[in-house]
This record gives sequence, structure tokens and C-alpha cells, in this order.
Amino acid sequence: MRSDWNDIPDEEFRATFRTWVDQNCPAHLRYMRKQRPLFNEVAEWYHALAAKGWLAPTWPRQYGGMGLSAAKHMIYVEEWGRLGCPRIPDHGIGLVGPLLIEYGSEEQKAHYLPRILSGEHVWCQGYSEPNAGSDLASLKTSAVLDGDVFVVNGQKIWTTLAHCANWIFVLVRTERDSKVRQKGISVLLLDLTSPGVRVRPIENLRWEADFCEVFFDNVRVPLKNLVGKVNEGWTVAKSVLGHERIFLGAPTRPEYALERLRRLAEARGAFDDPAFLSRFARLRLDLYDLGSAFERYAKVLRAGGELGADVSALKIFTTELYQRITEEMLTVAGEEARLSDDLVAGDIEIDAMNLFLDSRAPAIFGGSNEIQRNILAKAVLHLPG
Amino acid sequence: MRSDWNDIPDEEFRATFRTWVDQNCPAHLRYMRKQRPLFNEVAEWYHALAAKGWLAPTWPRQYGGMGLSAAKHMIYVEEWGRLGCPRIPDHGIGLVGPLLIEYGSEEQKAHYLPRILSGEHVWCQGYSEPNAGSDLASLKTSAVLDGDVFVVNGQKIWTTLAHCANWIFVLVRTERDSKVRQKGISVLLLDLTSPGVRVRPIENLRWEADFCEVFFDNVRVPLKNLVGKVNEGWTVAKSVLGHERIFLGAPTRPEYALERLRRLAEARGAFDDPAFLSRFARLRLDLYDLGSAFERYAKVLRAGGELGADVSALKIFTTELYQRITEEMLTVAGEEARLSDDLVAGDIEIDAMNLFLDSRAPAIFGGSNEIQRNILAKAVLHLPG
Amino acid sequence: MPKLMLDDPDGTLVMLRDSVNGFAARFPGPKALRDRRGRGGAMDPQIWSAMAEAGWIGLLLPEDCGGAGLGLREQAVLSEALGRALIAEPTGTASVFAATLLGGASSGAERSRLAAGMASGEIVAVPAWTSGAKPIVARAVNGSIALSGETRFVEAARSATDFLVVAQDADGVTLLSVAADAAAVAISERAGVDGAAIATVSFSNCAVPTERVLSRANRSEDLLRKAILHTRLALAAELTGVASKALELAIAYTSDRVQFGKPIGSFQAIQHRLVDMWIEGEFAAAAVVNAVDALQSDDEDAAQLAVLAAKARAGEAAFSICRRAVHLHGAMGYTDECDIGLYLKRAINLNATLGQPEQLRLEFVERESGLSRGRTYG
Amino acid sequence: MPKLMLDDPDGTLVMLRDSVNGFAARFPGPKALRDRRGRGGAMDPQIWSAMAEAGWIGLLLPEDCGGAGLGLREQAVLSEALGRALIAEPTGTASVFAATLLGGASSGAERSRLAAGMASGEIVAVPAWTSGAKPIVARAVNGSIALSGETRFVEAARSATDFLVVAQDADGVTLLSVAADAAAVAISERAGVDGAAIATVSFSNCAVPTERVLSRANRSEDLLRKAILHTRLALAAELTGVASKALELAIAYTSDRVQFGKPIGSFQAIQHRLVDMWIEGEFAAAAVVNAVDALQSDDEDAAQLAVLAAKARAGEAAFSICRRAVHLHGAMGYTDECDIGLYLKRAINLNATLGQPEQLRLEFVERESGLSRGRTYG
Repeated sequence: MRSDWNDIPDEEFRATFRTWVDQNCPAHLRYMRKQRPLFNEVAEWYHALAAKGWLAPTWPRQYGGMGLSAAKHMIYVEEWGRLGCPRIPDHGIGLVGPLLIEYGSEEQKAHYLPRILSGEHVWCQGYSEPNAGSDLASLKTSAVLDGDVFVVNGQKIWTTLAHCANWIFVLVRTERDSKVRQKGISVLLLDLTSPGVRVRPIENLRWEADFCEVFFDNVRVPLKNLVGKVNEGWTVAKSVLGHERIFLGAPTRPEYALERLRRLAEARGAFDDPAFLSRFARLRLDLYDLGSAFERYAKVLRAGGELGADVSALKIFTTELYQRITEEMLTVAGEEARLSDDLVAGDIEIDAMNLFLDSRAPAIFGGSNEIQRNILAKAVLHLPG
Repeated sequence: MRSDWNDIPDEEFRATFRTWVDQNCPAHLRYMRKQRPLFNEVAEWYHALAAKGWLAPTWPRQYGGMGLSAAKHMIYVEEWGRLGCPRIPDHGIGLVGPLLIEYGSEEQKAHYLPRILSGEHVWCQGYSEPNAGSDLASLKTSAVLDGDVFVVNGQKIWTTLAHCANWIFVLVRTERDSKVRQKGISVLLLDLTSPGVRVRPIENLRWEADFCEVFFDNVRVPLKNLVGKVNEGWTVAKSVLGHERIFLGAPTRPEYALERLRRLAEARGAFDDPAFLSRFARLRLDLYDLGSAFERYAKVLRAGGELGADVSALKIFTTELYQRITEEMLTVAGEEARLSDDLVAGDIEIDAMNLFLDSRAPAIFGGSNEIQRNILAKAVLHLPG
Repeated sequence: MPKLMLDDPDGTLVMLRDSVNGFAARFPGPKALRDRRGRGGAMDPQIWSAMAEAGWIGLLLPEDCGGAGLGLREQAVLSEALGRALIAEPTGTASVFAATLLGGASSGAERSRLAAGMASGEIVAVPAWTSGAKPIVARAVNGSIALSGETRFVEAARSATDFLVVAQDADGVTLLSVAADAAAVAISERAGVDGAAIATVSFSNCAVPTERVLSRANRSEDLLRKAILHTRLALAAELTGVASKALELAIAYTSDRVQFGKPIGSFQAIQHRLVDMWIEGEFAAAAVVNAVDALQSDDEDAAQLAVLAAKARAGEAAFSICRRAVHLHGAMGYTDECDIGLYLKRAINLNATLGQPEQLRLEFVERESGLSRGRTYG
Repeated sequence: MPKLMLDDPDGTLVMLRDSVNGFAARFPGPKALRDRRGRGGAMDPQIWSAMAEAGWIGLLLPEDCGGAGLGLREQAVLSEALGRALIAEPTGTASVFAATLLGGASSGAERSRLAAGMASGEIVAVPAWTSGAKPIVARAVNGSIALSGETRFVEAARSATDFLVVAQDADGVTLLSVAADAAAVAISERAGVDGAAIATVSFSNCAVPTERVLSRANRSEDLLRKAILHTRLALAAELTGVASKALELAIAYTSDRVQFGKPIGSFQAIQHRLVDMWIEGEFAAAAVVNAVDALQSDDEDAAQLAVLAAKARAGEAAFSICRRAVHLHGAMGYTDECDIGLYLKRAINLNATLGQPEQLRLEFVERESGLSRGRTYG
């Protein structure tokens, strides 16, 4: 058995990882326009990672993961991004795995974890509902116990990639009358091929469907698919994001967009206009300083610390910077800003409109920036209620 | 007796007014650095206007005013501004006069109005208190009736030009226990030379004192100095601003500041920098469009209509534009932005720091921009409570 | 909501607004816009004929060639109402630009044919001209005129029956019409953000009979300048309508959407943002009214400045209001099913047509300071 | 509150911060700043000596000339703490800039005299050099050196005992010291926004003994570049401290101030604004830490970029946070009696010193893209 990854010096780990990934991630999958490819579109890469044992960076090695520390995991994510590897449907790896490892029964771990690694189970996450978005605790999808089976009724929405998943881990209300709304919620593992499940993809502004509505009509879920204790799912649900919250604030998207802006501006001669240069300089420095701010939190993780609520600063800044960069692309595009087709810039094509529209999403998802500011006001600045 | 001003065509009125003012407003008082000169500093101009009968533009002619319509009054104010005439201490003309004309007794009108015109009485306005600013109705200065005399105790603050005034019209609480906080408030006319009054000027960021604290320690005010009914002063107090609310949104200050910015930029060669030109163009167009927006409300007045709450849009825009222009001045000033002294620009001096600091005030006074936005959200957009 | 405040002594403007509302009930803008994508961006002939029937196409055509003899006030109000209703046909170019060119063209059979056809909806006359680009060259060859060159960003090219071509000949600028199905005309389309196709139209030594000349040098230059001026005004008005409706949708959504037991529109941060959006919308409307007023004076310089300001302000306001309105719709705003995204896309198209705000602002200050009196167009 | 997050294995940085807090209790910054205005902008010798006594003046001087041998990490933390406490003495120039020049100067009696005097507080050595201006000219005359020219924006000129003059001679850049009371030195002062006088110092054929030469061509150029680099870092750190304290004051005021029965800091629009201010402050602190780290590597290009970014970010953040903090203090913020205005004025001074954000950002992208490798200073 190979040695512990965490004992290898950072730069050696980085080089090892980078070399193998560069050699093994198929070229046609690099720098995909799609932010969220379907499972089938990236299956070969998924299986290659699994075969190498590098699919689950943070799972303990006993479950087939790499057991990386937060610091090593950051390197893993950074190199992945730099090499333009596609995002794989990662709810199983990133959410269900950690959830089961912390709260699942031994049977659940033994059954589900290998099937995530093999790609037999493709997972999605059933949290939001039409009237429970920012205010998740007001969710209404119900699960009523009938013998040793939960009967689930209700609807989820914004369920990313549900149309290529066959399993969903779903937050349901199992107790209707509790005074504290966070009580009475449970987490179930639900087979999407069960009778009574209907999935409807929702087209987004970019004319792609990467999220769905999922309807449950008397869907029967065995009691053994309950994770943790009944009515105490809120804690389970909220726990799945640990140090990974830092990645919501990673500079990846604005970095990519700024490079596209630079190329477009070069092709259009915009750098000859000092007024553009002045606006570009502001964006460039925002990105540079975002790197410094990201490093400030990464240091905490490297030192073995935990992140506080203050890490939300990164999420707000990076998502709004991404928007400002793509808005500038439309200014540089001039009359061509009217096109949804990509813009020709020398020998490459720049997906200006695709990026502009894509940049609308991150300021909403993962907790809207307004919610993040509310949290910071209370948890960090301790402002009065 | 001369004919009704309102029967004269607008352009003829404008020309008549402009010619006389240009000939009679002393040159050394034009374009003063001080926004709020003291009475003595501008007394000669005050008396000249009074002698001509042009001191009180909106008072009815029977009280010695010009009886101007809102439309004619706008011309009066515009020309006054264009000729760089100084602001005179105008609480008597603009506030006390209209207040007495609407709510005062015949005796009060006969006694006070002529003394305003003669300059014998110089007025200030006692509304705000240390804990009653935006939330004016929470005022605490008390007046207790003792026979036919009110005994006044408490403190006012931000009382503009109290140190050159000899009278104050003051909002006091005459009833402590009413449930509606707006009830139980009265308006008194108070002689500042009375025993128990103390006035303390407050220096502002520009090292000038244009407002004061006023302390009342058992000050005795005759009952006959009550305006309107006791405990019903809130309506009186709120009524004094009618169509004049439009002037809070007048482009005067940003107009002046932009011209100074233009001169400074010319002297510093900033127009050779297209990045500056681009920022300047935005400010210039903001000012131009402010003119169009102002005209939209002025048309309502000219047509004899009344202004709604929506006129606050002008106040917000003009005060924030004023700030952005003066901030740009500091950018153009470069290392010289460190100076509080005026900047030499060719053969003139530009008071960049003076304007920058002055521009901090209008976004606060006259109802902070936050309060204006609250009002607009409710009264114009009808957003839920 | 922000709205063009114009005197309406005889009620014409109210009637225009009412008729657009009635039209929108029959042909809902968002549906038509979605349908257009399914057709690859081509116009819906039924909608365009209905608009012609309503008297909206070529509204600016003078009475001497069958027009309604209505003016820019009416056009501004019409465009604003179309913007609000998201009736996203190419009104700015195939009606306002075309009618201004034809209205000032020399009298003659071709002008009459085109004007009558436009007004009846049988002819779709699409201007072929690109701001700042290499002009189309016209040469006299064997008693006809040969055109060579290309124009970019042509709307509704595939639906055109005739192109109104602004070309350069030895004497200056000439204006002529070209049958859209002429052999030497090639159309290459790209997808526009709001579903309309945007084309490059090329003329390869395309022979045009001299009867199709509509106006010659000097006069054509004035005409072109005037057409740009009128079209920018119409675009500004349409943008104001788009902005106003997007704001209305955002207010309705946030007043309705409950989270944490309260409508999100009751949260102060949302309220203040909506107020700022409203102020921008009000300023856009005021700027357009100012431009309408200025165009009715004799001072062309003043009119140019006012129109530049109006298009810049309305474009910026519409883009910014729609962006924020999308955000205020939360996840719903990021879906194609929700109308608000269509307003954003329409705003982007109109804002990018005939000059984005930055460019227009710079032109304004240059014009005002007399720095570059030499430039005529764009 | 935003704060420089630096490793502090031996507790030096905590001690530094504590000692500044203790100092500020004895010499409260706002009071000293107000007093200075009454003195027409001159330094308070008592405060400067106390700072020297604390070991803060010439902190960067190497041990070989009596310095503490501390580095840029310590200087950054000191400057940040001074900024927070509003101890508005000319630390950036008369300590950091001067110490960097002296630290790299040639060994010799003059260097030792100045370094020892700086550290003891008896000598106030003020750099006389203006970015981008016509340099002071040095000519050899009768065995001494004659200086002619003027430098602008010199802080604490009237309090200086010696000027450290960067002059141009036939070989390049030379560095020498001039007695401040020399006959041919003229000082003309103007009022600075934070009460410190800002002077133009002129040299009219001023004779300086050759013993006062501290460093000659080539080396002086490097020294000057390094002095600018260090001073910009120190200014950025000081600005971060100013910003952090201004934010703290704004939070305290809005948490305290009750209107409509609630602290105004409970209103969501105010909360979100404070959060945005806090984010700016955090980014400023992170940018300064990044610059400190970069300066400890061997990559000078990387260090230059990091310092440009830090000064730009911290300057912009401090100016913007202080402006908004003044506004959040309402009418009180507009008075001279309230400390918050002093923070704003201090931020304006520091932000305008050695490059405003716009200039620094442009320099960053030019440097990064290699567009103008020729420029050396400023």
C-alpha cells in the first residue's frame, strides 16, 4: 500500500498529481464550455480517476479515498482547475460520501460508498423547494412512516443534474408541528428510479438544463435509507460543507473570464484605449487581490485551523468580480454584444455572452450574496439584531 | 403699484430680474467660498433686496412679498444661482414667513413679518435634537405652561446659523404621554436673547461653524408666541416645505463643482488622458440628465401641479453626484490632494478640498438619503412593510 | 413606474399606449420572442403585418407618401410601449431608420412604392449600413449601378424584401434600394442574444437599376445623420420601456416572494436597491423626454446632444435595471422560463445597437467642447 | 476587524501592537492631530522623541548603524498600529524612507551620525525628493557640491534637522544630506488636510561639503527604488490601520445610535454597507500581507507588483471606508469634534502620498505586461 499523501511535501505532491492528470485527462474534455457536464459526457475521466484511486480526495483511505488534508486538497483543486479538467458530477464524492462517513450506518457505508466510486450510483442533492430557498428550514416535502417505509410527497427544485442521476439525498419534513422549524427534518437516500418520481429539467438563461425539478408522488423509501436520526436531519444537512466552503470563493471563474477578456481586448485593439486599460487594470487588481485574500484563508487551513463565517467575504467578492468582468466583455464587444454566438478573436472564439449569462448564477446559488451579507453582519461584525 | 409679476412672460421676468440683480449684487459677495455666510457678511445685499421689494419671492404681495408662482420662483432661484449671489440667512424669508402666513395670528403676522423684511429679526430653525434627527418625532425639549408663559428646557442641535440669529422657531414637546409620538408637539417663537438661552457653535469638517447647539434652561416664552394650536405643531412644522422641496434637488452644487473640476483638469492636462475623459464624460452626462430630470418636476409646478414624494429622486441624485465630482477632483489633484489649501490652476484657485468636504453634508441634511430611500420605497414603489 | 411624461392634449398618446396594450394581449411579446428562436431568428410575418395594420410601421413617413404624418413624440411613446410589452420586432431599424431615409428621399416611383409597401406591411425595407465600417462602394456600369462591399449587424435580413443601401460613390453618399432576392446579395446570419438573427449582408458587384436611387450626395448625408438621430431616440424610448417593465416585474416578484416569513421586498437592502433602480428608470424617461423636446426645436446641436444623452442613459439604465431584476428573481431569474431574462437580453441588444453608453458619452463631450467638429456620423 | 495576519512565532508583533496601544494612551492620536493644526503643522518634538525612544524611528536601520535590525514585517505591523491609533507623525517618510536610504548608504561618519541621531530622535532626517519632478541638480564647485532646484510635497520640513537630498549629477543619481538650517535652503509651506504642513523645499546654489555625500550613482538609484518600495508598503499598512479603526468606529456608532426605537446598525441597508466596508478592509489587509511575503522572497518583480497592489488597495479601501464611515455618523460625522473626520483626512493624505490607486494600478498592469520596462521609479 502506498504511503500517506499528507507526508509528501506539497510541491512534490503537486507535481505528481499534475503530471498524471495532464497525461490522463482527455484533451477533448479540457476547458469545456459547459460548467456542469452530464455524467455520460465525462464518464471516461470519472472512471480513470476511480481506477487510479484519485476520485475521492477527502475520503479516508479506508473507504477508497485519498485521505488528503485540507492543504493537500487545495492543491488537488488548484491543479485540476489550472489544467482545465471538467467538473464531474460530484455530489456523490463531495457530499454523500462525507455525509455517510460521518452519520451513516456501517451497512450504508458498505453499500453506497463503493457504488459512488464505481459510478453505478450518480447522486444529486434535494434541498431547495419552490418556497424554501434562502429560507431552507421552511421546506415542506413530507415523509410519513408507514411500517418500515417512508412515503414521500412533495417537490424539490434547483436540483442540479437530477436528470443524469439515479439517486438523490433528500431533506424531508418528518414532523410537522415542532416550534423550531429546524426540528422535524430528516435526511433520506432515495432511489430516483422508484415509482412516483418525476424529474423535469429546467432550461437556464444559457439555454442549457443543468438543474431540475423533482416531484415525489407517494414514493416509498425503506426506513433503512434514513441517515442519522429521524427529525434531526438539519444538523446532518448543514454539516456536509466543512473546509470546502473556501472553494465557493475560489478565483477560478473570474480568472478564466479575465483571460478571455484580455484576449478579446487584444483582438479588438481595446488596449490602445487608455480608458479601457484603466478599467481593465481595476479588474486585474481585483483578481490579484482576490488571490491574496484567498491565500489568507488557505493559510488557516494549511495550519490545520478551521474556517469561520468570515470566509463568505471570498464568495461575495469572487462572484461579483466575475459579473463585472463579463459585463466589461460586453462593453468591449461593442455592436457584437448583441450576439449570443461566440466572438471570433484571432484564431480563437470567445464565449462572451455565455460567460456573461453564466456569471448571473453564482451570486445566487450556494446562498445568495444578500444572505451571505446578513450572516457576516451578525456572525462577524456582531451588529445589533 | 406695479403689476402682478406672474402676468409677465417668463423670459421677460427672467431678463428684468437678472439685469437688476447683476447690477446690484455687490461683486465681492459673488461666488463666495462660504455656503452659509453670516447675516453681517451679506447684510448690504439683504437690505438692497428688501428696499427693492424682492426679498421675499413667495410671500403674498399684501405682506411685502413678490407673490411669485412656483414657476416664476424657479426662475428667481435659477438666476440667483447663475449670478453667483450669496445665500442669505433665509430662515425668516423661507420658513417663518410662510409658517406665520398660513398658521399665525393676525397679531403675529403684523408684528413679525415686517421685522423679517427689515432684518431686525434674524431667524433660525430649532428642530433636530441629539437623539431626534431622522426620527424627529422623538424630540424631548419640553415646554410647560406656567400661567401665560411656557417654560422651555432642553437642547437643539444642528441649528444652522443660530449664532447670528436673534430669534428661533422651535419645536417643543408640550404633552408627554400621547401614544402617537407626533402628537403633543408645539411650535414656539422664541427670542434668543432671553435669559437661559445658550448658543454653542459647532465647527464642521471645513473648519467653519455654520451650525450650533442651542441650550434652553428655564427659558420663559409668552403664550402669545405659540403658533397654531397647542400639541398640534407637528402638522405646522411639516407644512413649511411645499414646492420648495424641488430646490433640495437643484443641480446648483454639482454644476458649480463640475465647472471647478473642468478648470482644474484643464490646468493639470488631465483632458489629455482618455481615462480621465471617460470618467469626466460620465459626470458631465449625469449633470446633464439631472437637468432633464429637474425639468420634469419643474414642468409639474409650471402647470400648477403639486409635487409628490417622488421628487426625492432629485435630492438623492444631486447630492451623490456632488460627492462623486468632488472625489474625482481629489484624483485629478494627485499628490496635491493632500492639501487643504486651494489649488492654483492657471490664474484661478480651485477649492478642491473645500468642495470635497462640503459635499459630505447634503447627503445627510434635509433628510438623509437613507431616509429618502425609505420614503420612496413606501410612498412611490409601494413595497411591503 | 417610470414613463415618458409628455403633453397629450388630444389624447393621441393615450390611444397609442392603449392600442399597444391591446396588441400585446393578442401577440404576447415574451411568447413571440421565444417562438422566434424556434424559427432561427426570422420575423413573424403575421406580427409585422398586424403592426403595419395598426399604423405603426413607417409612423414617421410624411403624409405625401402615405404616412400618418405623426412625429417623434408619437414614435417615442410607441417605442416605449413596445419595449414594455417586449414586442421585439426590428422597429428601430425597419421602421424608424427606414422611414426617416424614405421620408427625406427624392420624390419618385421607387420612394412611393417602398413607402406604400412599408405602411401596408407588404414591403420590409431594411437599412443596410454599418456605423464606422468600410462603406459599400457604388460604381456606374453600363447604365446601372454596381454595388460592392458588406454591411454588418443587419437585423431581419432574411425577412427583408428590400435593402436600403447607403453607399459611397464618386460624389459622396448615395442612397438606393436593392431587391433582397437579387443574385449578388449574400446573407450570413449569426444568433442574436434575444433570438433575432443578426446578419452580414454582402454585395458582390451587385447590379442595381438607376431607378432605384432614392437620394444623392449631400442630401443623403443629412438623411443618414437624421436617420441615426431618430433611431437612437426610438431605441432610447424602447429601452426606457424595457427598463420600466423589468422594474415592475422585480417589484411584483419581491413583493410576492416570501422567505423567513416576510416578502423579500420588505427587506431594507432590497428596498433601497429597487429605489435606485427606479431612480435610474426615472432619469432615463426624463432624458428621452428632453430629447423629444430638443428635436422639436430648431437647434440641431442641442438635439444631437440630447439624443446622445438619452440613448446613453436609457441603455445604461435598462442594462443595469434588468441585470439587478434578474438577480432579485433569485434562482427563478436564472431560468429561461421566467420572462425577466428575456428583458435582460432585449436590453443588451438595444443597448448595443448604434452605440453603447461609453461611446455615446464620449461623443457628447467631444461635441459639446467642440473638440471634433469634423465628425458627422455615429 | 481587519488586521494584518502574520505569523508571530516569538511574539514580537504582539509586543509591538501592545506598545503602540500603550503609547496611544499617553499621546492620543486625535488630540495630537488637532494640536498640530494649532502649531501650523509643525511636528511635536515630544511625540517624535517618545517614538524614537520606543525604538520605532529607523526601525529598518541595519544593526551595523545602530538599528534594531528589525524587518518589514515589524514595520508593517507598526505602521498598521500607528494608523489605527491615528498617530499621524511622518513615519512613512522621516522613518521608513530615510532609514532605507541610510541603511543602504556607504559606510562613513555622516551615515553613522545620521543613523544614530535618527534612532535617538535628535536628528529628524527628512527625504527631499519629488516623484516625477525635475530633479535637483548637483555640481562640483571648489571642492564642495552645489545644489539647485526644488522638491515638493515634503512633510515636516520645518521640523527637519537634515534633508536627505536625491540629486542628479554628471554620473547619475547621488544621495547626500543637507543641514536644514543652511542659508541657501528655503521652505515654503502649505496647509495639509490632516493638519501637517506640506512644503516645497528649494536649494539655491546651496553649498554642501563632500563629506555629506552618502551614496553615488548606480547604487543611489537602487536605493531610491527600494526606499519607495518600503515606504509604499508602510503607507499601505498604515492605511489599513486607518481603515480598520474607521470601520470599528462606524460599527460602534451605528450600534449605539438609536432612531425609530432601534439602533441604526440593525437596519439591513446599513448592515450590508458595513459588510462591504469590512470586505474592503479585509482585502486591504490581505494585500499588505501578500506584499510583506513577496518582499521576503528574492523575486523583485513579484515584490514590486505586490507592493503596487497593496498600496492601491489599501488607499482605495481607506478612502472609501472613511468616507462611508463619516456618512454613517450622520450630522455628527460632519463636525470637527467627532474623530471620524480626522480618519478621513488622514486617509486622504496617505492615499495621495507616493501614488494614488489609479496610477498604481496602471503601473501594475504595465509592469506585468512588460509594456514599459524602461520606467524605474514611481
